[in-house]
Amino acid sequence: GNDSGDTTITVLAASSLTETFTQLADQFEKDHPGVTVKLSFDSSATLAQQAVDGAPGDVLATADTGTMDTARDALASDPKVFATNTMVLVTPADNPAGITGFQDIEQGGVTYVVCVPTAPCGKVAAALLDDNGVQAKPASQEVDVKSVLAKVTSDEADAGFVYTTDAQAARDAVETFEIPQSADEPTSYPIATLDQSKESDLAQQFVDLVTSADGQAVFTAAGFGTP
Amino acid sequence: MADDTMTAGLSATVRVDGRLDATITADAGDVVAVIGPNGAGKTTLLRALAGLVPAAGQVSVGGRSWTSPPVLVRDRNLGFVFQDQSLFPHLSALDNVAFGLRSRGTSRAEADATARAWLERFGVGDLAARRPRELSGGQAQRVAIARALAPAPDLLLLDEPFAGLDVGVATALRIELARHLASYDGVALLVTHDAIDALTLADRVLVLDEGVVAQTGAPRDVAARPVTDHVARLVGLNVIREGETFRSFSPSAVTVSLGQPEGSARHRWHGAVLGLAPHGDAVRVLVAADRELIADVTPAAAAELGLAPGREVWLSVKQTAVETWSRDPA
Amino acid sequence: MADDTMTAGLSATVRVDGRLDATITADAGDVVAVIGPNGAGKTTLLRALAGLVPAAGQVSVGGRSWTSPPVLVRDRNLGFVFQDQSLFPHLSALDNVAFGLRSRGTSRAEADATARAWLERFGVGDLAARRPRELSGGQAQRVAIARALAPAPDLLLLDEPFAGLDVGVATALRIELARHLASYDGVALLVTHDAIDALTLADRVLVLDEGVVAQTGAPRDVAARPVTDHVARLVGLNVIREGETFRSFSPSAVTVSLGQPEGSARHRWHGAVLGLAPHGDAVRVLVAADRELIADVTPAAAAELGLAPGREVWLSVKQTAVETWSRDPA
Amino acid sequence: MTRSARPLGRPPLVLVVPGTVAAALLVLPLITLVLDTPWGSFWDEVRTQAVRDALRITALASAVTVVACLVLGTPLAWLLARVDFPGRSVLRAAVAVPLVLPPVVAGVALVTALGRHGVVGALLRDAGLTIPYTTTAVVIAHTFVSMPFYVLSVEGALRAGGEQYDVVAATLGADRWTTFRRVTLPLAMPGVMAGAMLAWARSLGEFGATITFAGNYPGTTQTMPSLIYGALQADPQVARTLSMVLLVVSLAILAALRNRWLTTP
Amino acid sequence: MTRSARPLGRPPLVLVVPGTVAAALLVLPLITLVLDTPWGSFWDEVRTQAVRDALRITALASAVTVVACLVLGTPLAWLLARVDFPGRSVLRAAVAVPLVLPPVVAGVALVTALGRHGVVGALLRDAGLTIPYTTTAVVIAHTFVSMPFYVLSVEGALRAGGEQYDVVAATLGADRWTTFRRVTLPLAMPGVMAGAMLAWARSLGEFGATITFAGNYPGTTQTMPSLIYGALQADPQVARTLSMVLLVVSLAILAALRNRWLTTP
Ligand SMILES: Nc1ncnc2c1ncn2[C@@H]1O[C@H](COP(=O)(O)OP(=O)(O)OP(=O)(O)O)[C@@H](O)[C@H]1O
Ligand SMILES: Nc1ncnc2c1ncn2[C@@H]1O[C@H](COP(=O)(O)OP(=O)(O)OP(=O)(O)O)[C@@H](O)[C@H]1O
Ligand code: MOO
Ligand SMILES: [Mg+2]
Ligand SMILES: [Mg+2]
Repeated sequence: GNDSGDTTITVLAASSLTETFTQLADQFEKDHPGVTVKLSFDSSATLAQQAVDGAPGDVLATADTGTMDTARDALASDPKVFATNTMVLVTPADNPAGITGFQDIEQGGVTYVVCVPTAPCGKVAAALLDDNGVQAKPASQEVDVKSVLAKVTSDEADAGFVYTTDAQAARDAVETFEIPQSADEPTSYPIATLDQSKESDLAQQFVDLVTSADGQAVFTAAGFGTP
Repeated sequence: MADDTMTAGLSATVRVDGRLDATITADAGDVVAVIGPNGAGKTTLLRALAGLVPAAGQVSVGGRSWTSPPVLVRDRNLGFVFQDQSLFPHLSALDNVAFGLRSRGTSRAEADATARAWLERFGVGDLAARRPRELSGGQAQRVAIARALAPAPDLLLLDEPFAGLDVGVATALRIELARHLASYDGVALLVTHDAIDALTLADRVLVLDEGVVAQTGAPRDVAARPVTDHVARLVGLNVIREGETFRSFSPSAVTVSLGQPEGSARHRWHGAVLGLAPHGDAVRVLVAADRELIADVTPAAAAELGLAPGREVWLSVKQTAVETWSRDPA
Repeated sequence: MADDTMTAGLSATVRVDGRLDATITADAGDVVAVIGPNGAGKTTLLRALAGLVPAAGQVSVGGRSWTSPPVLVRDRNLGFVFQDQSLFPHLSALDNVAFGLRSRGTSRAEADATARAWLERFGVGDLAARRPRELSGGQAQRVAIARALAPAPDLLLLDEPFAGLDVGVATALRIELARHLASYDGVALLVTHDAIDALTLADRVLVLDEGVVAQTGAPRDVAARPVTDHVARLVGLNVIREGETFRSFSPSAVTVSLGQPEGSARHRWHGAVLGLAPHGDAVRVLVAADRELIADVTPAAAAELGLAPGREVWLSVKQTAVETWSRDPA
Repeated sequence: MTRSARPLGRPPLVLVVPGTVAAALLVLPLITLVLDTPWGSFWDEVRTQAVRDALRITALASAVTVVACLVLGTPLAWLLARVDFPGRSVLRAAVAVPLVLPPVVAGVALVTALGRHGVVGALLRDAGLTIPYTTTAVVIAHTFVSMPFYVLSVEGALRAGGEQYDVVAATLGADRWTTFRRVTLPLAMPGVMAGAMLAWARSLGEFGATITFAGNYPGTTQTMPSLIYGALQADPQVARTLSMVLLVVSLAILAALRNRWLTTP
Repeated sequence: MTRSARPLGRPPLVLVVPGTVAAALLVLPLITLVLDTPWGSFWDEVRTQAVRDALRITALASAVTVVACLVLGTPLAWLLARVDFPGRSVLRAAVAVPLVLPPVVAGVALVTALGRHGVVGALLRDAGLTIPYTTTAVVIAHTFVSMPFYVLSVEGALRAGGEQYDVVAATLGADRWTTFRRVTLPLAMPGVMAGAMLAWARSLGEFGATITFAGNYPGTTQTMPSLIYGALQADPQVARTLSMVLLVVSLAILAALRNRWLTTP
């Protein structure tokens, strides 16, 4: 690579990394004058698919190992897990259904939402519901976790299954409750450089930043777990 | 102006900016022929009476005002034969004719029966199921007339209803129309370019010219003493106007010569031949003098004089062949 | 059949299933009047010649076949005045007339100038900028005729071009058309319901009836010896057909009586009055005998006989007033 | 023989060439999509409960959408085309707005209006009516995004037809409703049919507004497009097969209706 | 006075009531959406580089889409309406298919055809042309999903107009191209305009096919809808503001064009 002049690297990252990666990209640009980091956020599955199809990009970061697997043909380095996440139950700030703990979602009249079972967040939610023997059906299976959060913050649902990081990002908009056994069902966020990268050194440096202590601090602050 | 007059028939004054300013009255049961050159405002007059063109003025029919308060088109109980027929393209001939009956509340069965009877009467009963585009021009015209007559309207507005009809059908329709009009109190306005219609079918003639009423009267009077070139042509007369005095003479009374005529002919004109056309056994010659005049000459005379467009000729007519009159104050 | 004949004029045999089967020939420069009742197939004939209706048969114009190999409509160099005008609604009168010139390659400036001249000639020069919907019926008709004539076509197909025209304009157009046709080798087919057109403008008359050619010939011959009821009506004659023998007599030769006539009248009929209409100074009576007959009587006689629809009467005519002839083998 | 199939001549290259390019652009991706589909698993996919439910809800929502367009959209198009009322041009522009909104935003708009805390939704909820997460919500979302296509298409047809025959009907004594039923509407039929087809097709493909406003629950609010979107996240091959199910079903209906509609003008 | 604004009478309730319901259904969510928008931050949002880029790409893609529709779609509509060729009804149905596809599936179809490993895409790549993930890909995706609306609308208008005047033009010696230019197209203009508007609007709201086929790269392939979708995941308030930007811009254009188009028939 070269550090001279207008160089750009493109990072394909899962939507749940929007805040943290934006922060890290700023950091990276500061550390590497003349380098611009472009971020393309989308769902992990879409990004993995695009990476395989040769979409321009230097780094890929997904929200679960399964999707990273589908992109393995396009990877230039072995994926490294840089963060983990667990699920919590959130309710709207005013908690209209009067939920006091996880068990209350079984109450009649409580409307709760989860992700579709095909999405990473849905797989985890399904496992947790199963582990806890919950019978009540969700009102909706949202396509991604942000849609679940949106349903809760807009008061359309009484409760929803989201990641700890989402709950933390939503701050006062939600009230958060622990889900029993959630620590048994963590998700992992892997990152890798891509074959098509023309700036493989810079790409690797970005991966290094993400996995460095500085990077880990950003994730911890946002509520992620560390591997 | 007839603003406050309410007759049992029709009484109307209508003004359309730049196109029409006409007053018309007719007794119950009358047929009024509306004649005038192309663009005189005949169609505009009919549309204004029907309420289809925004017009100032007033209209009353059968003792009832249609204008104060305004009466909706659909409540005017009129029948309109449009110059372009305007048959509903998606309906069969039968449904076209039944339309007016059904929209005035007649049951389907009854409306169909009545409509069928009208089609039969006009000789197109066997075409009842056809769409307008499967009809010939004259067949469509008959359906359009049947459609306007079927609901027995108070005011019939017929815009050149006999155009495009073959002579047999036109005669039959004239008879049918006369019979129909005789039996009810409605008023019919009949726009026509045909002298026969105006002279035979109408009780009164209204002559329009450039949007104003040039003459009204009994057909025979209008034909004998036309005040517009158009009517003069229609009845085949030469008419010369000087102020409010008119003089007319027949084309056959006109002598055509190459040299300036001498002797007793008091009226003489000089001009170029515009055109020639056979006219019955004679040849009709159109000459551009200080006005356009027509003369009928024998084919032999035409050949002898070498008449052809552009040829300069003299026309003369004897005083005895000229009728002179003044226009009645309108 | 004239399948192999190629004349300098028009030679055609066209068949349209169930609607038409006609052979027509015309010399260069001829005007052929096409007459016949509504629905006879006149419009269909014109459309078939133009190639607008799928038709079997052959057409050749100016010595060139239009059918083997088939010539596209646009390459036929014809002019068509449609019965419903069909002016392009989105173009001004001027652009309508210039259209044919421009699509045949004339420059815009020249086409506009020519088009303007045609509009002037037909008295609608001041309306050049108007769209069709802003024209009166007769004004639109004139634009349609100008549009068809402007490109000087080899074959002119005129479907009731004078319908809706006022008498002055119609006369002027007849003259204009005659002048136009005299100066070039084209053939004109003129569909008309007007005896005047057929008799004065045409070199030949073609009578259509139910899709077949009933009669062709010089106007005068056809008028004198009509073989269809329609032409008889058109020229105001009673015609009686027995096989290939025809007898005709004028309505004024018919005597109307209430009792069975005696004496020398060899031809007599009994029937009910269908209708009455004024006809000039006379009253025209339509009677349903074994066929429909017309009789002209004086108004006084009509009153005296109490003629009214439904009244049973006898009609008789003297042998001396009857003309008898056979149809020429077609 | 004057009988000729093409009396107006052969279509000119200047039209045939771009027309063919357009057709290729539209058709080629479909062909490759069909070729890339794992047809072996087609019938297995079709038989699953989730697909059957989703097909049912999609069919229901698109059918109701078409009915809503006909019943509600037609009068609206007529008002816009024929009646001169104050604010007409503002309303006309407003009706076109849902066309411009990304579907997800359209869903957000519906939530603000009809959601549990929406202006109207709150009222309805007090009256005991909950719309979100029900099949009703799916139908509303579909109607909201599809109806503008219908209204614009029909308004165009009504305007193109003109008022000429309305006027003729009035001279025959017909009131406006009779005129509408017996004259205006039949004459605008090609536009109504084209509009209904556009709205129906748009409804079949809709998922952004639905997933935002109605959620995504199998058996009540999950439509075929939602199901396909979900599958795309997990297994693109399954998603393709599901797309083919939607495609085959709608093509069958299209082929059955379209030619009939368009060839009887 | 016979002068009357409504000679045909007042619009009947049986049309006014459903028309009003339809208008309310379409307009109410928009009003609540507008009311719920944090307008305070409107100008700040409009000024960001991301929004400016996205607006530029959206404007470009929708403009090119309209041009492609006019140039390519019009001939296709004409072929479908006027020329009798074998396979016409199959092509007609095929042209309608992209309407039915959920946009994301449309994107997948484009990938199978024009992607790096796609049938055509591989050929193009050998020729040195890469389409996916470029602004060209955005334009193609927009055209693919929007053109069917245009073609159907224009084909309908061409059919409704009929061949009558084409025939008249032929009798005046005009070849088919001249006839198309001077007669057919001008008479179908209301349909062309309506179709162009539908296609343009559809293109403005498009994101499913774009994000799948072209990706979501700020500055090259990120359109307003993609940006809004992303923002919706992160901060719904920002998403609303962005939606309003898209809405205001397109409404301004709509209002400017629509009334003019529709009122000159
Ligand atoms: N929509 C319009 N806009 C402007 N002028 C018009 C419009 N319609 C008609 N005119 C003009 O108004 C005048 C009167 O037209 P109108 O149709 O009443 O004539 P008309 O007497 O019926 O003629 P015709 O015998 O040819 O049918 C004509 O000069 C015509 O050109
Ligand atoms: N599209 C059609 N389908 C079926 N029959 C038709 C169609 N067009 C015309 N006809 C019928 O063919 C016959 C001939 O029609 P054509 O239009 O040639 O008559 P015409 O001689 O021009 O009559 P007119 O003097 O009334 O214009 C008529 O009986 C008519 O009803
Ligand atoms: O961050 Mo994800 O891929 O939307 O679960
Ligand atoms: Mg008129
Ligand atoms: Mg005819």
